[in-house]
Amino acid sequence: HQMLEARSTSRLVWLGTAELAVADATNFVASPGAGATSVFIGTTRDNFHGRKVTRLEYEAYEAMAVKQMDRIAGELQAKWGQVLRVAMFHRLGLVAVGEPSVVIAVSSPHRKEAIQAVDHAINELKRRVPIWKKVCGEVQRALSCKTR
Amino acid sequence: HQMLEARSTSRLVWLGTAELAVADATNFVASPGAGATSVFIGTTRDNFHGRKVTRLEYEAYEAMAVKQMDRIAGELQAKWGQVLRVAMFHRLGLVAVGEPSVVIAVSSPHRKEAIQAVDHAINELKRRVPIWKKVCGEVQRALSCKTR
Amino acid sequence: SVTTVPVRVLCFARAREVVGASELLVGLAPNASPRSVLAALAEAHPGLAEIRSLVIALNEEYVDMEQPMDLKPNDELALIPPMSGG
Amino acid sequence: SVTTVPVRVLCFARAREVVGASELLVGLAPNASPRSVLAALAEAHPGLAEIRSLVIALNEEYVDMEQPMDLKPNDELALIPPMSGG
Repeated sequence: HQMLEARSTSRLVWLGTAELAVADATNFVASPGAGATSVFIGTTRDNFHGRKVTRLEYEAYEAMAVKQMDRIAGELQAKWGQVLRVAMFHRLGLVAVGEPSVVIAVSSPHRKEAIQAVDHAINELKRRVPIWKKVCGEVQRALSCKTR
Repeated sequence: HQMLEARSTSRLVWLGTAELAVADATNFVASPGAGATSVFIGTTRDNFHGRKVTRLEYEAYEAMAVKQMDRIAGELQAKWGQVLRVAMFHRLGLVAVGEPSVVIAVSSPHRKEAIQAVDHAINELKRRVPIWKKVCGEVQRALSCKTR
Repeated sequence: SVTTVPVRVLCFARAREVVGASELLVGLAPNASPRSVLAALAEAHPGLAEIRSLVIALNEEYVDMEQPMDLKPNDELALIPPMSGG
Repeated sequence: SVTTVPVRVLCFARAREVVGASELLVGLAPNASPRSVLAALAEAHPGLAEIRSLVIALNEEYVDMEQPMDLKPNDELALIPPMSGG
Protein backbone atom coordinates (compact mmCIF):
# COMPACT_ATOMS: atom_id res chain seq x y z
CA HIS A 1 0.00 0.00 0.00
CA GLN A 2 1.14 3.46 -0.91
CA MET A 3 0.98 6.05 1.89
CA LEU A 4 2.17 9.37 3.26
CA GLU A 5 2.05 10.36 6.91
CA ALA A 6 2.73 13.41 9.07
CA ARG A 7 2.96 12.64 12.77
CA SER A 8 3.67 14.53 15.98
CA THR A 9 2.65 13.77 19.56
CA SER A 10 -0.64 15.61 19.10
CA ARG A 11 -1.34 15.26 15.36
CA LEU A 12 -1.61 12.32 13.01
CA VAL A 13 -2.26 12.93 9.33
CA TRP A 14 -2.42 10.03 6.90
CA LEU A 15 -3.06 9.68 3.18
CA GLY A 16 -2.94 6.34 1.37
CA THR A 17 -4.68 3.51 -0.38
CA ALA A 18 -5.26 1.19 2.60
CA GLU A 19 -8.72 0.85 4.12
CA LEU A 20 -9.34 3.39 6.92
CA ALA A 21 -10.05 2.23 10.48
CA VAL A 22 -12.03 4.63 12.67
CA ALA A 23 -10.47 3.03 15.75
CA ASP A 24 -6.99 4.13 14.59
CA ALA A 25 -8.21 7.72 14.73
CA THR A 26 -10.03 7.48 18.07
CA ASN A 27 -7.12 5.56 19.63
CA PHE A 28 -4.67 8.25 18.52
CA VAL A 29 -6.71 11.12 19.99
CA ALA A 30 -7.42 9.30 23.28
CA SER A 31 -6.00 11.20 26.23
CA PRO A 32 -6.63 11.14 30.02
CA GLY A 33 -7.48 14.85 29.80
CA ALA A 34 -10.13 14.31 27.13
CA GLY A 35 -13.78 14.47 28.14
CA ALA A 36 -14.99 14.67 24.55
CA THR A 37 -14.07 13.18 21.20
CA SER A 38 -15.81 14.23 18.02
CA VAL A 39 -15.47 12.12 14.89
CA PHE A 40 -16.49 12.66 11.29
CA ILE A 41 -16.53 9.77 8.83
CA GLY A 42 -17.16 10.33 5.12
CA THR A 43 -18.24 7.20 3.25
CA THR A 44 -18.99 6.36 -0.36
CA ARG A 45 -22.75 6.47 -0.78
CA ASP A 46 -24.64 4.52 -3.39
CA ASN A 47 -25.97 7.51 -5.32
CA PHE A 48 -24.87 10.85 -6.72
CA HIS A 49 -27.24 13.38 -8.27
CA GLY A 50 -29.85 10.66 -8.63
CA ARG A 51 -27.55 8.10 -10.27
CA LYS A 52 -26.45 4.77 -8.86
CA VAL A 53 -22.81 4.77 -7.72
CA THR A 54 -20.71 1.65 -7.33
CA ARG A 55 -17.50 3.23 -6.09
CA LEU A 56 -15.46 6.40 -5.88
CA GLU A 57 -11.88 6.79 -7.01
CA TYR A 58 -9.67 9.39 -5.34
CA GLU A 59 -6.45 10.99 -6.54
CA ALA A 60 -4.35 13.61 -4.77
CA TYR A 61 -1.43 15.94 -5.16
CA GLU A 62 -0.09 13.82 -2.37
CA ALA A 63 2.80 15.79 -0.89
CA MET A 64 0.81 19.00 -0.90
CA ALA A 65 -2.33 17.31 0.39
CA VAL A 66 -0.55 15.92 3.44
CA LYS A 67 1.03 19.31 4.07
CA GLN A 68 -2.36 21.03 3.90
CA MET A 69 -4.01 18.42 6.12
CA ASP A 70 -1.29 18.80 8.74
CA ARG A 71 -1.62 22.57 8.53
CA ILE A 72 -5.39 22.36 9.07
CA ALA A 73 -4.76 20.11 12.10
CA GLY A 74 -2.35 22.69 13.50
CA GLU A 75 -4.85 25.47 12.86
CA LEU A 76 -7.47 23.60 14.90
CA GLN A 77 -5.04 23.50 17.83
CA ALA A 78 -4.27 27.21 17.42
CA LYS A 79 -7.89 28.30 17.02
CA TRP A 80 -9.28 26.10 19.83
CA GLY A 81 -6.57 26.10 22.48
CA GLN A 82 -8.31 23.31 24.38
CA VAL A 83 -8.04 20.84 21.52
CA LEU A 84 -5.76 18.02 22.67
CA ARG A 85 -5.19 15.79 19.66
CA VAL A 86 -6.19 15.62 16.03
CA ALA A 87 -6.25 12.66 13.62
CA MET A 88 -7.06 13.21 9.94
CA PHE A 89 -7.02 10.35 7.42
CA HIS A 90 -7.95 10.35 3.73
CA ARG A 91 -8.00 7.32 1.53
CA LEU A 92 -6.86 7.29 -2.12
CA GLY A 93 -7.69 4.98 -5.01
CA LEU A 94 -10.90 2.95 -5.10
CA VAL A 95 -13.36 3.29 -2.23
CA ALA A 96 -16.39 0.99 -2.42
CA VAL A 97 -19.90 1.92 -1.26
CA GLY A 98 -20.06 1.96 2.54
CA GLU A 99 -16.31 2.30 3.01
CA PRO A 100 -14.80 5.44 4.59
CA SER A 101 -12.82 7.86 2.41
CA VAL A 102 -12.15 10.33 5.21
CA VAL A 103 -11.95 10.09 9.01
CA ILE A 104 -11.34 13.08 11.28
CA ALA A 105 -11.17 12.80 15.09
CA VAL A 106 -10.53 15.56 17.63
CA SER A 107 -10.32 15.29 21.42
CA SER A 108 -10.69 18.07 24.00
CA PRO A 109 -11.67 18.41 27.67
CA HIS A 110 -15.15 19.72 26.81
CA ARG A 111 -17.44 18.93 23.92
CA LYS A 112 -17.86 22.34 22.32
CA GLU A 113 -14.28 22.64 21.06
CA ALA A 114 -14.08 19.08 19.72
CA ILE A 115 -17.37 19.38 17.81
CA GLN A 116 -16.57 22.79 16.34
CA ALA A 117 -13.04 21.78 15.39
CA VAL A 118 -14.17 18.67 13.47
CA ASP A 119 -16.80 20.68 11.63
CA HIS A 120 -14.16 23.24 10.68
CA ALA A 121 -11.68 20.54 9.67
CA ILE A 122 -13.95 18.78 7.19
CA ASN A 123 -14.98 22.09 5.64
CA GLU A 124 -11.34 23.19 5.26
CA LEU A 125 -10.34 19.79 3.92
CA LYS A 126 -12.94 20.02 1.18
CA ARG A 127 -12.01 23.61 0.42
CA ARG A 128 -8.24 23.43 0.12
CA VAL A 129 -6.75 19.94 0.28
CA PRO A 130 -5.84 18.94 -3.30
CA ILE A 131 -7.79 15.69 -3.56
CA TRP A 132 -10.24 14.82 -6.33
CA LYS A 133 -12.84 12.14 -6.74
CA LYS A 134 -14.12 10.28 -9.73
CA VAL A 135 -17.64 8.95 -9.38
CA CYS A 136 -18.03 5.51 -10.93
CA GLY A 137 -21.36 3.90 -11.84
CA GLU A 138 -22.73 1.51 -14.41
CA VAL A 139 -23.95 3.12 -17.59
CA GLN A 140 -25.40 0.66 -20.12
CA ARG A 141 -23.64 -2.30 -18.43
CA ALA A 142 -20.22 -0.63 -18.58
CA LEU A 143 -18.45 1.02 -15.67
CA SER A 144 -18.23 4.75 -16.30
CA CYS A 145 -16.08 7.04 -14.14
CA LYS A 146 -16.44 10.80 -14.20
CA THR A 147 -14.13 13.33 -12.60
CA ARG A 148 -15.89 15.70 -10.18
CA HIS B 1 -24.31 -6.98 32.90
CA GLN B 2 -27.48 -5.03 33.48
CA MET B 3 -28.92 -3.31 30.39
CA LEU B 4 -31.95 -1.75 28.72
CA GLU B 5 -32.35 -1.31 24.99
CA ALA B 6 -34.79 0.30 22.53
CA ARG B 7 -34.30 -0.81 18.95
CA SER B 8 -35.95 -0.23 15.60
CA THR B 9 -34.55 -0.51 12.07
CA SER B 10 -33.27 3.05 12.17
CA ARG B 11 -32.65 3.65 15.92
CA LEU B 12 -30.64 1.86 18.56
CA VAL B 13 -30.68 3.15 22.13
CA TRP B 14 -28.77 1.34 24.83
CA LEU B 15 -28.19 1.90 28.54
CA GLY B 16 -26.18 -0.48 30.70
CA THR B 17 -23.07 -1.30 32.68
CA ALA B 18 -21.01 -2.98 29.94
CA GLU B 19 -18.11 -1.12 28.32
CA LEU B 20 -19.20 0.87 25.25
CA ALA B 21 -17.77 0.08 21.80
CA VAL B 22 -17.74 2.93 19.30
CA ALA B 23 -17.77 0.37 16.46
CA ASP B 24 -21.16 -0.95 17.66
CA ALA B 25 -22.56 2.54 17.07
CA THR B 26 -20.89 3.18 13.71
CA ASN B 27 -21.79 -0.32 12.49
CA PHE B 28 -25.43 0.22 13.39
CA VAL B 29 -25.70 3.53 11.54
CA ALA B 30 -23.84 2.27 8.45
CA SER B 31 -26.04 2.46 5.35
CA PRO B 32 -25.36 2.41 1.58
CA GLY B 33 -27.14 5.77 1.35
CA ALA B 34 -24.88 7.39 3.97
CA GLY B 35 -22.17 9.76 2.80
CA ALA B 36 -21.53 11.09 6.29
CA THR B 37 -21.42 9.73 9.81
CA SER B 38 -20.92 12.01 12.79
CA VAL B 39 -19.94 10.54 16.14
CA PHE B 40 -19.65 12.01 19.62
CA ILE B 41 -17.83 10.13 22.38
CA GLY B 42 -17.86 11.36 25.96
CA THR B 43 -15.08 9.92 28.11
CA THR B 44 -14.10 10.17 31.77
CA ARG B 45 -11.34 12.76 32.03
CA ASP B 46 -8.74 12.80 34.75
CA ASN B 47 -9.72 16.13 36.31
CA PHE B 48 -12.80 18.08 37.37
CA HIS B 49 -12.71 21.69 38.54
CA GLY B 50 -8.97 21.38 39.08
CA ARG B 51 -9.09 18.14 41.09
CA LYS B 52 -7.73 14.77 40.08
CA VAL B 53 -10.44 12.28 39.10
CA THR B 54 -9.98 8.51 39.15
CA ARG B 55 -13.41 7.48 37.86
CA LEU B 56 -17.01 8.49 37.40
CA GLU B 57 -20.00 6.59 38.62
CA TYR B 58 -23.31 6.92 36.78
CA GLU B 59 -26.83 6.16 37.93
CA ALA B 60 -30.08 6.56 35.98
CA TYR B 61 -33.81 6.45 36.24
CA GLU B 62 -33.36 3.70 33.75
CA ALA B 63 -36.76 3.13 32.19
CA MET B 64 -37.35 6.85 31.77
CA ALA B 65 -33.81 7.47 30.53
CA VAL B 66 -34.16 4.93 27.71
CA LYS B 67 -37.55 6.39 26.81
CA GLN B 68 -36.09 9.91 26.64
CA MET B 69 -33.06 8.78 24.65
CA ASP B 70 -35.27 7.01 22.12
CA ARG B 71 -37.48 10.08 21.91
CA ILE B 72 -34.46 12.30 21.23
CA ALA B 73 -33.35 9.87 18.50
CA GLY B 74 -36.80 10.10 16.94
CA GLU B 75 -36.74 13.88 17.15
CA LEU B 76 -33.47 13.95 15.22
CA GLN B 77 -35.12 11.98 12.43
CA ALA B 78 -38.14 14.31 12.46
CA LYS B 79 -36.10 17.53 12.58
CA TRP B 80 -33.51 16.46 9.98
CA GLY B 81 -35.48 14.43 7.46
CA GLN B 82 -32.26 13.24 5.79
CA VAL B 83 -30.96 11.52 8.92
CA LEU B 84 -30.81 7.80 8.15
CA ARG B 85 -29.91 6.07 11.41
CA VAL B 86 -29.18 7.00 15.02
CA ALA B 87 -27.31 5.09 17.73
CA MET B 88 -27.20 6.42 21.28
CA PHE B 89 -25.46 4.52 24.10
CA HIS B 90 -24.90 5.54 27.72
CA ARG B 91 -22.97 3.52 30.25
CA LEU B 92 -23.96 3.17 33.91
CA GLY B 93 -21.93 2.29 37.01
CA LEU B 94 -18.19 2.86 37.17
CA VAL B 95 -16.43 4.41 34.19
CA ALA B 96 -12.64 4.66 34.49
CA VAL B 97 -10.56 7.53 33.11
CA GLY B 98 -10.32 7.26 29.32
CA GLU B 99 -13.36 5.02 28.96
CA PRO B 100 -16.50 6.21 27.13
CA SER B 101 -19.64 6.98 29.09
CA VAL B 102 -21.65 8.09 26.08
CA VAL B 103 -21.51 7.36 22.35
CA ILE B 104 -23.82 8.96 19.79
CA ALA B 105 -23.62 8.24 16.05
CA VAL B 106 -25.80 9.61 13.25
CA SER B 107 -25.62 8.86 9.52
CA SER B 108 -27.04 10.91 6.65
CA PRO B 109 -26.39 11.40 2.91
CA HIS B 110 -24.62 14.74 3.50
CA ARG B 111 -22.48 15.96 6.36
CA LYS B 112 -24.45 18.96 7.58
CA GLU B 113 -27.40 17.00 8.92
CA ALA B 114 -25.31 14.33 10.65
CA ILE B 115 -23.08 16.91 12.38
CA GLN B 116 -25.97 19.11 13.50
CA ALA B 117 -28.03 16.15 14.69
CA VAL B 118 -25.24 14.76 16.89
CA ASP B 119 -24.61 18.18 18.41
CA HIS B 120 -28.32 18.50 19.17
CA ALA B 121 -28.48 14.96 20.57
CA ILE B 122 -25.70 15.39 23.12
CA ASN B 123 -27.15 18.72 24.27
CA GLU B 124 -30.62 17.23 24.67
CA LEU B 125 -29.22 14.15 26.42
CA LYS B 126 -27.51 16.32 29.01
CA ARG B 127 -30.60 18.50 29.42
CA ARG B 128 -33.34 15.95 29.88
CA VAL B 129 -32.20 12.33 30.17
CA PRO B 130 -32.36 11.38 33.87
CA ILE B 131 -28.77 10.24 34.40
CA TRP B 132 -26.46 11.47 37.15
CA LYS B 133 -22.75 11.21 37.74
CA LYS B 134 -20.69 10.96 40.85
CA VAL B 135 -17.14 12.23 40.51
CA CYS B 136 -14.66 10.05 42.42
CA GLY B 137 -11.15 11.12 43.35
CA GLU B 138 -8.67 10.49 46.11
CA VAL B 139 -8.92 12.86 49.05
CA GLN B 140 -6.31 12.21 51.77
CA ARG B 141 -5.65 8.69 50.49
CA ALA B 142 -9.34 7.71 50.59
CA LEU B 143 -11.63 7.47 47.59
CA SER B 144 -14.26 10.19 47.82
CA CYS B 145 -17.28 10.30 45.51
CA LYS B 146 -19.45 13.35 45.16
CA THR B 147 -22.79 13.61 43.37
CA ARG B 148 -22.86 16.28 40.67
CA SER C 1 -61.66 14.44 55.04
CA VAL C 2 -59.51 14.15 51.92
CA THR C 3 -59.10 10.82 50.21
CA THR C 4 -55.50 10.02 49.45
CA VAL C 5 -54.01 7.54 46.98
CA PRO C 6 -50.87 5.50 47.68
CA VAL C 7 -48.07 6.58 45.36
CA ARG C 8 -44.45 5.50 45.00
CA VAL C 9 -41.83 8.26 44.98
CA LEU C 10 -38.45 7.29 43.48
CA CYS C 11 -35.49 9.34 44.71
CA PHE C 12 -32.38 9.77 42.58
CA ALA C 13 -28.87 11.14 43.09
CA ARG C 14 -28.81 14.05 45.57
CA ALA C 15 -32.51 13.53 46.34
CA ARG C 16 -31.82 9.93 47.39
CA GLU C 17 -28.90 11.05 49.54
CA VAL C 18 -31.03 13.66 51.28
CA VAL C 19 -34.02 11.38 51.78
CA GLY C 20 -31.83 8.43 52.78
CA ALA C 21 -33.90 6.03 50.68
CA SER C 22 -34.30 5.30 47.01
CA GLU C 23 -38.06 4.93 47.27
CA LEU C 24 -40.85 6.26 49.47
CA LEU C 25 -44.46 5.17 49.65
CA VAL C 26 -46.70 8.17 50.35
CA GLY C 27 -50.41 8.98 50.40
CA LEU C 28 -51.24 11.99 48.25
CA ALA C 29 -54.37 13.89 47.25
CA PRO C 30 -55.29 12.71 43.73
CA ASN C 31 -55.17 16.27 42.40
CA ALA C 32 -51.89 17.27 44.10
CA SER C 33 -49.49 19.35 42.02
CA PRO C 34 -45.83 18.28 41.79
CA ARG C 35 -44.93 21.53 43.57
CA SER C 36 -47.18 20.66 46.53
CA VAL C 37 -45.78 17.12 46.66
CA LEU C 38 -42.30 18.54 46.81
CA ALA C 39 -43.28 20.96 49.58
CA ALA C 40 -44.81 18.13 51.61
CA LEU C 41 -41.75 15.92 51.18
CA ALA C 42 -39.45 18.83 52.08
CA GLU C 43 -41.16 19.10 55.48
CA ALA C 44 -39.92 15.64 56.39
CA HIS C 45 -36.63 16.04 54.45
CA PRO C 46 -35.59 19.71 54.56
CA GLY C 47 -32.55 19.07 52.36
CA LEU C 48 -34.86 18.62 49.39
CA ALA C 49 -35.67 22.33 49.48
CA GLU C 50 -32.01 23.09 48.94
CA ILE C 51 -31.74 21.21 45.63
CA ARG C 52 -32.12 23.86 42.97
CA SER C 53 -34.17 22.96 39.88
CA LEU C 54 -35.45 19.70 41.26
CA VAL C 55 -38.31 18.50 39.06
CA ILE C 56 -40.79 15.65 39.24
CA ALA C 57 -41.74 12.99 36.72
CA LEU C 58 -45.03 11.08 36.77
CA ASN C 59 -44.91 7.56 35.33
CA GLU C 60 -41.66 8.28 33.50
CA GLU C 61 -42.82 11.55 31.94
CA TYR C 62 -42.01 15.12 32.87
CA VAL C 63 -45.02 17.08 34.14
CA ASP C 64 -45.71 20.74 34.78
CA MET C 65 -44.69 21.48 38.38
CA GLU C 66 -47.71 23.73 38.95
CA GLN C 67 -50.51 21.70 37.33
CA PRO C 68 -52.70 19.38 39.42
CA MET C 69 -52.02 15.75 38.54
CA ASP C 70 -54.65 13.02 38.31
CA LEU C 71 -53.00 10.44 40.55
CA LYS C 72 -54.07 6.82 40.56
CA PRO C 73 -53.04 4.21 43.13
CA ASN C 74 -49.51 2.91 42.53
CA ASP C 75 -48.56 5.75 40.20
CA GLU C 76 -44.82 6.33 40.13
CA LEU C 77 -43.43 9.76 40.89
CA ALA C 78 -39.70 10.49 40.66
CA LEU C 79 -37.60 13.25 42.18
CA ILE C 80 -35.21 14.43 39.46
CA PRO C 81 -32.36 16.69 40.59
CA PRO C 82 -30.32 18.52 37.93
CA MET C 83 -29.07 15.88 35.51
CA SER C 84 -25.42 15.27 34.73
CA GLY C 85 -25.29 12.52 32.13
CA GLY C 86 -22.96 12.56 29.16
CA SER D 1 15.36 38.17 -25.62
CA VAL D 2 13.76 36.83 -22.47
CA THR D 3 15.54 34.23 -20.40
CA THR D 4 13.27 31.38 -19.39
CA VAL D 5 13.63 28.80 -16.65
CA PRO D 6 12.61 25.16 -16.99
CA VAL D 7 9.69 24.38 -14.71
CA ARG D 8 7.62 21.22 -14.12
CA VAL D 9 3.85 21.57 -14.30
CA LEU D 10 1.85 18.82 -12.60
CA CYS D 11 -1.66 18.31 -13.93
CA PHE D 12 -4.39 16.82 -11.77
CA ALA D 13 -7.91 15.51 -12.30
CA ARG D 14 -9.76 17.39 -15.07
CA ALA D 15 -6.58 19.33 -15.94
CA ARG D 16 -4.72 16.07 -16.53
CA GLU D 17 -7.57 14.77 -18.68
CA VAL D 18 -7.57 17.95 -20.78
CA VAL D 19 -3.79 18.11 -21.14
CA GLY D 20 -3.50 14.37 -21.70
CA ALA D 21 -0.44 14.13 -19.45
CA SER D 22 0.18 14.23 -15.72
CA GLU D 23 3.27 16.38 -16.08
CA LEU D 24 4.61 18.98 -18.53
CA LEU D 25 8.06 20.50 -18.70
CA VAL D 26 7.83 24.15 -19.80
CA GLY D 27 10.11 27.18 -20.07
CA LEU D 28 8.69 30.21 -18.28
CA ALA D 29 9.78 33.77 -17.59
CA PRO D 30 11.07 33.84 -14.00
CA ASN D 31 8.62 36.57 -13.06
CA ALA D 32 5.57 35.03 -14.75
CA SER D 33 2.31 35.25 -12.83
CA PRO D 34 0.22 32.08 -12.37
CA ARG D 35 -2.51 33.74 -14.44
CA SER D 36 -0.11 34.24 -17.37
CA VAL D 37 1.15 30.66 -17.09
CA LEU D 38 -2.41 29.43 -17.25
CA ALA D 39 -3.10 31.60 -20.31
CA ALA D 40 -0.01 30.26 -22.07
CA LEU D 41 -0.92 26.65 -21.29
CA ALA D 42 -4.50 27.23 -22.43
CA GLU D 43 -3.25 28.18 -25.89
CA ALA D 44 -1.90 24.69 -26.35
CA HIS D 45 -4.71 23.05 -24.36
CA PRO D 46 -7.89 25.11 -24.84
CA GLY D 47 -9.89 22.86 -22.50
CA LEU D 48 -7.97 24.35 -19.56
CA ALA D 49 -9.77 27.66 -20.10
CA GLU D 50 -13.07 25.89 -19.50
CA ILE D 51 -12.20 24.65 -16.01
CA ARG D 52 -13.77 27.17 -13.66
CA SER D 53 -11.76 28.16 -10.58
CA LEU D 54 -8.60 26.41 -11.64
CA VAL D 55 -5.74 27.61 -9.42
CA ILE D 56 -2.00 27.07 -9.38
CA ALA D 57 0.35 25.95 -6.62
CA LEU D 58 4.10 26.64 -6.56
CA ASN D 59 6.22 24.10 -4.76
CA GLU D 60 3.21 22.69 -2.91
CA GLU D 61 1.88 26.07 -1.75
CA TYR D 62 -1.02 28.14 -3.04
CA VAL D 63 0.05 31.44 -4.60
CA ASP D 64 -1.78 34.58 -5.67
CA MET D 65 -2.87 34.09 -9.30
CA GLU D 66 -2.04 37.69 -10.20
CA GLN D 67 1.33 38.15 -8.46
CA PRO D 68 4.60 37.63 -10.37
CA MET D 69 6.41 34.56 -9.08
CA ASP D 70 10.16 34.21 -8.65
CA LEU D 71 10.68 30.99 -10.52
CA LYS D 72 13.87 28.93 -10.20
CA PRO D 73 14.90 26.06 -12.43
CA ASN D 74 13.04 22.85 -11.57
CA ASP D 75 10.39 24.60 -9.55
CA GLU D 76 7.17 22.61 -9.39
CA LEU D 77 3.90 24.19 -10.46
CA ALA D 78 0.62 22.34 -10.18
CA LEU D 79 -2.72 22.88 -11.91
CA ILE D 80 -5.41 22.49 -9.26
CA PRO D 81 -9.00 22.21 -10.52
CA PRO D 82 -11.85 22.55 -8.01
CA MET D 83 -11.20 20.00 -5.30
CA SER D 84 -13.61 17.25 -4.32
CA GLY D 85 -12.02 15.38 -1.43
CA GLY D 86 -13.92 14.19 1.63
